[in-house]
Amino acid sequence: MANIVGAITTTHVPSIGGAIAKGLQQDPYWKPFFDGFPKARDWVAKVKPDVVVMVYNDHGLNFFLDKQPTFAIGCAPEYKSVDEGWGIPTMPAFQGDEDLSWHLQKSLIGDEFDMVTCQEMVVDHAFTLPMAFLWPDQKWPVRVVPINVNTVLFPLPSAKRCYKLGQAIGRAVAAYDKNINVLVMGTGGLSHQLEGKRAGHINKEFDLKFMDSMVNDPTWATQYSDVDLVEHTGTQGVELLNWLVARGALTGKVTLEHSNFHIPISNTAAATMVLANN
Amino acid sequence: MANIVGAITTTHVPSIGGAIAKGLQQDPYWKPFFDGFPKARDWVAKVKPDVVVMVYNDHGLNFFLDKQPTFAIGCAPEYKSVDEGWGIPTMPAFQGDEDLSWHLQKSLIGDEFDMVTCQEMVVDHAFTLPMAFLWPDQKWPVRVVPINVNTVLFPLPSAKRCYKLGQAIGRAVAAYDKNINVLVMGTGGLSHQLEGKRAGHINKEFDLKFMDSMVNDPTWATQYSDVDLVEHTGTQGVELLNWLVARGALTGKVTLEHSNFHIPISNTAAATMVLANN
Amino acid sequence: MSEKRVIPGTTIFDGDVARTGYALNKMCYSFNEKANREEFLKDEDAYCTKYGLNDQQRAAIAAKNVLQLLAAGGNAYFLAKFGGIFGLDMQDIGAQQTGMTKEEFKAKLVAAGR
Amino acid sequence: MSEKRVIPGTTIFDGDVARTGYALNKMCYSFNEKANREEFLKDEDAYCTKYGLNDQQRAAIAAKNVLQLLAAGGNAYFLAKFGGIFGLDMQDIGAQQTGMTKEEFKAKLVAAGR
Ligand SMILES: [Fe+3]
Ligand SMILES: [Fe+3]
Repeated sequence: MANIVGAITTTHVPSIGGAIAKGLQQDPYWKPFFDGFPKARDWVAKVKPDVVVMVYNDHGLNFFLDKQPTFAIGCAPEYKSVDEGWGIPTMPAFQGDEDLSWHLQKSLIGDEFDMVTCQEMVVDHAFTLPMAFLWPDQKWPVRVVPINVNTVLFPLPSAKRCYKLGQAIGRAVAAYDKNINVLVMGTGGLSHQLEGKRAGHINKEFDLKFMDSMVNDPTWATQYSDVDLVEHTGTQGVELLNWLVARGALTGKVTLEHSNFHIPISNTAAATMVLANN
Repeated sequence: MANIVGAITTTHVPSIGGAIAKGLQQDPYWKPFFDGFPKARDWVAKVKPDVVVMVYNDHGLNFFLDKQPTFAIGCAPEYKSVDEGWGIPTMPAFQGDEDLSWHLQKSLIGDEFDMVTCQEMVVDHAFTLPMAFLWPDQKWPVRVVPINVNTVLFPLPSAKRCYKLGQAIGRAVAAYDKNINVLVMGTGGLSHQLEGKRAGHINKEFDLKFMDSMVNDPTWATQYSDVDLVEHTGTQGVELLNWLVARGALTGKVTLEHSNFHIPISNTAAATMVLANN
Repeated sequence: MSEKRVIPGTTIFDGDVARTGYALNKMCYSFNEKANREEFLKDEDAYCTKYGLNDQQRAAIAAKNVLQLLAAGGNAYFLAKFGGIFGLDMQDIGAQQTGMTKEEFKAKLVAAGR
Repeated sequence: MSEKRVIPGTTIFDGDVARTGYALNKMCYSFNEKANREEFLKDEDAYCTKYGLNDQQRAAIAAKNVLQLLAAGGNAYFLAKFGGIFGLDMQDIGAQQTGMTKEEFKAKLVAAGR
């Protein structure tokens, strides 16, 4: 049976891609953020995932408002990193785990999650950067399954619904009949707001409370509506929904292996958490 | 408050489009099918719908397997009828009811239906033909809201899930604060199978039982899985899921105003029902 | 995973089939547009190459054989657009698949209504 | 319908906004492709016409003014692709919207971490 080794959740600010490309990891501005990853990499080396289930939000690359999904799952043989408008360097393509994708697709739709099934899909920084954090040489040693959550068009799937999607993913992986290790990732957030007169809104207190809840009280954030989350965490802070899906997928006893929190990277409260699932 | 006047459910076989274009409504082959509509038109003239909520399945025109939705809702100002590969004549465009579309989008996602929101959308015979049955002059006197149900890629949304989607649509329309009359339509089916060595499969007994259940026992079909429905009704017979959504949306006392059943039109058991909601 | 249910003479278009048939279905999807249908008719082989069809899919397209197209992962809703190029109606296609003449196939449908 | 909740300085990109902004967001979505960015730069006006932008949207694009673009129905995720054409980073955009200098805006972000 498949085994969920744990979850890694992390910020995915696009400018990090530029910093990686320019080799600025030791630059004083970037160092506090990149310092969060060596410990995460050590843990990943120890738990040896075969597959990453990547929960993220597309930023208008693969999806547009002509067909804006609430939840989508990739069921493709590979996922290409392509130009998303700003000339961030692209990365090598990611190999899909088609068997696990279709298993999840079947299980989630059977569980009354109305997934969009994507047999072809390109991925943006929200997918590629977290992969590059863990594997800086960009030689991906894992297969991937993308799970996409709408954070573009309101209403968003509620925090409660996202947590339940995570639980359904956890059940489905647990029922998968191959003996593989699965790492769940959730990307985006934490608090930030790019647009409007409130641009630059950051909420350290909320972020720290949320990070604590990820370990000790995982349904805490499900009390908030999508607009509540905007109020507290900013218009893009809502990307924490991806973290909630990832957390919901952890089926066992959850322990904090590592965390990092730093304000600001770009306009964002940048955070990383490594949660083991036993 | 908005009022659901009732539901009309009907077959949508593409060749009917050819028959309409050639004026074959009185031809002996087609007459038994087209004879089902005058009574439906009389009833529609009486109940005066302002909007049609059209529950149907796209046949690979607006959606492809790169992004195959389970459930999608149109939120566009208009919906064009375009070439879907066979040169069936196209029809005049349909005016969307954007206010009602966005009200439903908000309400359904809030109700944990993971809708795909479509701000741009073209419609195929499953949408256009039923409109032309009711309004043969193709001067549409109503606005429309398209609701799309996946019948292409398995697993399909279950019959149970489809019925629940219908109930959620019914609740949302009932809560809409404009004083309009809404007609729900469900298209497709009944039993037929286009492909494989079992092509031509028709199941009169099941169809008649299903039609009876639409009046008297609307959750009867929710006992069946998607593959059960294929076994009983054929690979395209599963389009009856659209009928179930439409039926689920009826909130009051349901009475049968009219029905018609005829085998075969093309490879299909062709049926029409008019259900009043009081 | 549990054994799949078998319905004789019937393909369930699930993930396993969709995986093998993607290129074929994508090509058929392109036939929604007249310009693409014409491009296909001008040079079937080049068009199949453009969409990356495998040998089994190319052979099935060349043979215009529906059972072969299904075996190669084709989905009925998309294949219908391929059939439309040649003006095949659903009784032509039904007859081809069941090994009947068109008249026999039509008679079978009429009989189902009795 | 019930009154909408207001969060000062913040737009919720819901149906009402998405409706007004569709053409603008569709144009910005096209900027994922380099060829489209170049076509836009060669003739901004013709490109706006191609995507059917209304006068308010054209004016906001011409002014490269983010608050105006938001008022015209733009969504931040798509507008970011427009901003990228001109090499604006998120602190440039934040400063423009809040009426601060870029240095002041950055200082505000740093202060939020204390
Ligand atoms: Fe983001
Ligand atoms: Fe159909």
